[in-house]
Amino acid sequence: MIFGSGIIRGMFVTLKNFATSYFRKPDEGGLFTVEYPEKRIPLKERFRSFPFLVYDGTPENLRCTACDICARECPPKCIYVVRAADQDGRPLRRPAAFTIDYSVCMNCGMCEEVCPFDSIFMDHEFEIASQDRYRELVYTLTKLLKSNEYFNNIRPRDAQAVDKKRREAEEKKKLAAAQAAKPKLDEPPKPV
Amino acid sequence: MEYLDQLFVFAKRLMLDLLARFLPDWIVLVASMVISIVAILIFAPLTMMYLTLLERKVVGRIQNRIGPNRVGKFGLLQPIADGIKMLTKEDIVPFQADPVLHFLAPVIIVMPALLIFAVIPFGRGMTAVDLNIGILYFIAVSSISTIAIFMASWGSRNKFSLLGGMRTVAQMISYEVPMVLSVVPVILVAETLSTNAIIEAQSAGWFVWTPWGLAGFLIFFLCAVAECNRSPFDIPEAESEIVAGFHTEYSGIKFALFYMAEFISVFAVSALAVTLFLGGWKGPWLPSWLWFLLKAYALIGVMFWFRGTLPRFRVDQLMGLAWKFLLPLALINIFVVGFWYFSPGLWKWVGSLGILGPSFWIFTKLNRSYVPENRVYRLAEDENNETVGA
Amino acid sequence: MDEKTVTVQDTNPMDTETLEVNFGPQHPSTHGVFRMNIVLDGETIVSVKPVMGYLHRNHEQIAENLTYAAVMPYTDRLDYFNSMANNFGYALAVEKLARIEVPERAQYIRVIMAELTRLVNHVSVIGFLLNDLGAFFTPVLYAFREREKILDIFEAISGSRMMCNYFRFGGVKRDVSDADLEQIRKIVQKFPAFLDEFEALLTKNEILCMRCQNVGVLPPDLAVNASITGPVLRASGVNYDIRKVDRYSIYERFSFRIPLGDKGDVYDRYYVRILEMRESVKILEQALKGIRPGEFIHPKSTSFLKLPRNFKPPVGEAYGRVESPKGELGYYLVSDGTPQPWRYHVRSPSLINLTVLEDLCVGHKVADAIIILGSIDIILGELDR
Amino acid sequence: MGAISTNNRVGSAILHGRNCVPTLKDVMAFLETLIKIAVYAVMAVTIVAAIGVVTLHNLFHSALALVGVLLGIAGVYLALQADFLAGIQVLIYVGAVMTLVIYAIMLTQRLGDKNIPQTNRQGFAAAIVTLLLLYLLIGTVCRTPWLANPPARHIPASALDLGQALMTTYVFPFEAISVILIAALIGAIVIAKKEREP
Repeated sequence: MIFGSGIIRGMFVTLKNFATSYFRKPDEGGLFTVEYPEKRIPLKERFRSFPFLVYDGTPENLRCTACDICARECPPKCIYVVRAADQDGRPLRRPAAFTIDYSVCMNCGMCEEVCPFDSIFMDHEFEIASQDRYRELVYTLTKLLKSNEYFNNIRPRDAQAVDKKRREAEEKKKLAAAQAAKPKLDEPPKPV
Repeated sequence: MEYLDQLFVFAKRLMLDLLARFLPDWIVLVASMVISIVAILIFAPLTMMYLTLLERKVVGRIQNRIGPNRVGKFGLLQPIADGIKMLTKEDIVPFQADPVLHFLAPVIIVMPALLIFAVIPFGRGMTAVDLNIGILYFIAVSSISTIAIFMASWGSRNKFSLLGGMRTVAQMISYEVPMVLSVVPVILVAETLSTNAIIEAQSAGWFVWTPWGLAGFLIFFLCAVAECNRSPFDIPEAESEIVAGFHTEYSGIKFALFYMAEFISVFAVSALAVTLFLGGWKGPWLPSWLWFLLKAYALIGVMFWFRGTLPRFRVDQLMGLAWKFLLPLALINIFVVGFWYFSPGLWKWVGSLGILGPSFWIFTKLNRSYVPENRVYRLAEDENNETVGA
Repeated sequence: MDEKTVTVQDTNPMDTETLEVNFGPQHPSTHGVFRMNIVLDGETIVSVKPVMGYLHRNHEQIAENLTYAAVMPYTDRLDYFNSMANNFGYALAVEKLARIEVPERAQYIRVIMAELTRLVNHVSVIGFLLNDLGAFFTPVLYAFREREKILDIFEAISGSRMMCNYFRFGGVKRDVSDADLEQIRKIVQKFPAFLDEFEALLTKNEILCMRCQNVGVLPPDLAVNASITGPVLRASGVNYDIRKVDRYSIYERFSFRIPLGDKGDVYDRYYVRILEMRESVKILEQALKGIRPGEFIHPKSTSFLKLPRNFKPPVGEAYGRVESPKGELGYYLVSDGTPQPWRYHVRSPSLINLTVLEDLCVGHKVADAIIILGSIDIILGELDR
Repeated sequence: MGAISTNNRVGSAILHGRNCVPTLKDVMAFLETLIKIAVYAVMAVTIVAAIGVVTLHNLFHSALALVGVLLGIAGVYLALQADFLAGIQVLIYVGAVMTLVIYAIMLTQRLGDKNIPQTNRQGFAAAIVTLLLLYLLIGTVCRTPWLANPPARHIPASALDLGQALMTTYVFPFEAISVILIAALIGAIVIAKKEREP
């Protein structure tokens, strides 16, 4: 082997890449740059950025029941939930305040996994940079709420599965309610 | 054709003629100098600016990236944006630095780089000053930049700068020797030190097409790359080892001046290599200055190509390459050119190749520590082993 | 930088002064906030003191205050280049502790992910090593070109490119679709060609050989005594790979070989990684052939994944380890029957491999210290935890 | 190009590289004065730098002043039309010798940092010796029968002549110097070579 042949071989590899960058496709040795703000890589369906809350129909009709499980299980503890109460002080099954500190959130998706009411899911929105982390990155309930249609839009497979599950559960509930209602008529009330 | 070839010469003559109609003689004389100087002062920074862009583009393409493309079409305004950024940046002088040296170093380092342009023959009749010691002038002036690097590294009072400065000087001194010796064959054959006369001596054929010319060209080019501190000889500013070497503590316009000196000397040494070995501005069809620039930019492109491909040497290996490999080869090359000069016909080809080839082989054999070892790797699968060579 | 100089005891007038230089914590090639306190004689290294702890973030203490499941995303951040391998080790430890079965398909998915991670890590480490050697980003960008494709797969499967958080006790978080498997097949098919190109660029390059051969030689006995693991150990010629030794998960089903180095220098560490990637490709091919439809998580574990606080492993201890791309990554867990681990310890290969740094560097040049550090392959997230 | 008439003598003189025609005498005289002023300025700077070499307290600064002196001397050579010698002066002294000197200063870090006293007890004796040397030099300069200025200026001192002189008339001193240099090189290596402890 002549001294220097390895270098020359390496030079030809770079020369080849220089030349192919002008006409090959990205996965065959062409340019693999994506010019970001103008062009984007389509997001994967399972991509997870930050959590958001789903509502059905109108924002008042949100799924969250303020059960606080997500806040307890959140590894970096970035979720803060306050349960709503009526005038008499009895707790309601909805949050009065639901705040997620996005600057603390580590995108692990734990909240999504543990939520028993299919309410919190991971979003696809990742361009949340801002000048003020305290004012802009602490997301309150109004900013967190997004419609089920949006959810269906960004993650169709997951959303459809969730919708199907919820429909089945509702039907079961209806059936159970109907069945529970039926014997009430038939059977005489039990003695207390 | 003739008109295109002498475009810049005619332009200067036209300007002088116009001046001569209204102004006294001595002003015209001074104007003649000023025009040349201004042309160089415009050309040099412009070259530097667009070389930075070219380098980023070429290396980007080598790495399958696009390179700068945001400022202007194809990023053509990028150098201007960089310049504005450099100018507006804060100028930081370290607390314990030697303020005078710290300030003077970037100023002094640009001077030799610009002075070199005086003897570069950009085209037929386009040498600013046709010195009869042109080559010597080039070598002498470019050796001054070592002092400036010293001032920068010592004046910054930073250990990385100091290390970078010491590396620089060791490298510059070492590579100057084979570089000068590789020029000697050309001077012997052309019997002159003037750049223009050397180009004229290549009318019959470029020197690079002879065995001694090729060897001399390769030695000269490698040394030139080392003199400019370019990859793979960029140990004085090895960013992965000593941060930025001698210009670690520079920011803003002072840093830009170091950058400018580097790129201007890249152009200058390429231009000299073209002058000495590649026939200078000689070439068919195209205007002479275009030929010259094309050849020079091709060499610069090779430098960028090196940068995109090769890792860098270590200090001791760098020294070893200069002293144990390039220097003896350059000395033998001087002998070969003598042989070439005095031998007839085919005999000189056989003879010079017969000397150069074996000596190359012998020097690689003598420098065994630089030759890659062959390694054998075992591939273990529980009990039975298998071997594979690398 | 302090201006202290160390004077040599020797009074020979020709002796030069030594110079103490701090490489880092802000230095381009210490791979993060790591500091090397190097004493130099000219360019030759007299002594090296590694200074760690700039990225210490209480990982173990945090984990001891979380539920077992909630530690999983934190393990991603240990060695942020190979989150899948980190997940794997932790999942193994908890499964050992709580005696959870893992279904076959999940095992296959785990192996595929772990080996893809190995490709990602080794290819980038070689790129970064070349950067330390002074190549102007070309190898590292070629490496990243391939890495991006694998990270795309990770994103499609787990939802995140680097912080995958994909493994669960008793399986994996989600199933892998056939389309994703097809994509992986395509990548695995093309990978050897890329490796050939990469080798053409590097392996025989004279400058690389000059710089790397016989630099930072780690003798096998020192390597064993310092409990070095991973490619660094194997480059010294010691046949020790947890995949073969422990035969965890389903590694005994695949036929693959362990590349062993010749001299234990930087070049061997580089080339052993290349050979290991080729073996990984073999494992991936076999795994992709062998994977069958089935459960991706044990049905029993789904219940406690919904309610992590109800997951209380029996009192006891367990040590789960995997051959992470950097070496033996082990998790030691002690359970006291509560939802939180009583003790959680990580045996991080980066930290333990780094202990021989001074032995490798002394007597070499400054430039060598940088590439020795690069060839050991540290990740500060794991080193400082 | 015929359209542009070269009716101007200066222009044509410059363009065609011919020596200036007599009518340009005034111009040339003016330029000569300029050059003279420049040469005297260079000489003055050289002397200032030379004083700096011996008075500056920082060794590194002194070395840089010495660089200035050597460059100034190169300038004087240029003014005397010894181009080749000027080039060699810059190449050897500035490019090589001074670089090595500064390198040595930088290697011995304490020397570079400290302010070193520039006087010692032998100042008086040194002054006497210097004055004697000065007397000797002035005496030699006065006694030498210098050629008259105009012909002296046209003594060709090209590289060719220098080379021929070195290879013929002065070949013995030339070779002797190279032997001395080799001896110095070997001596330096012997001194600097470290004793290897067993």
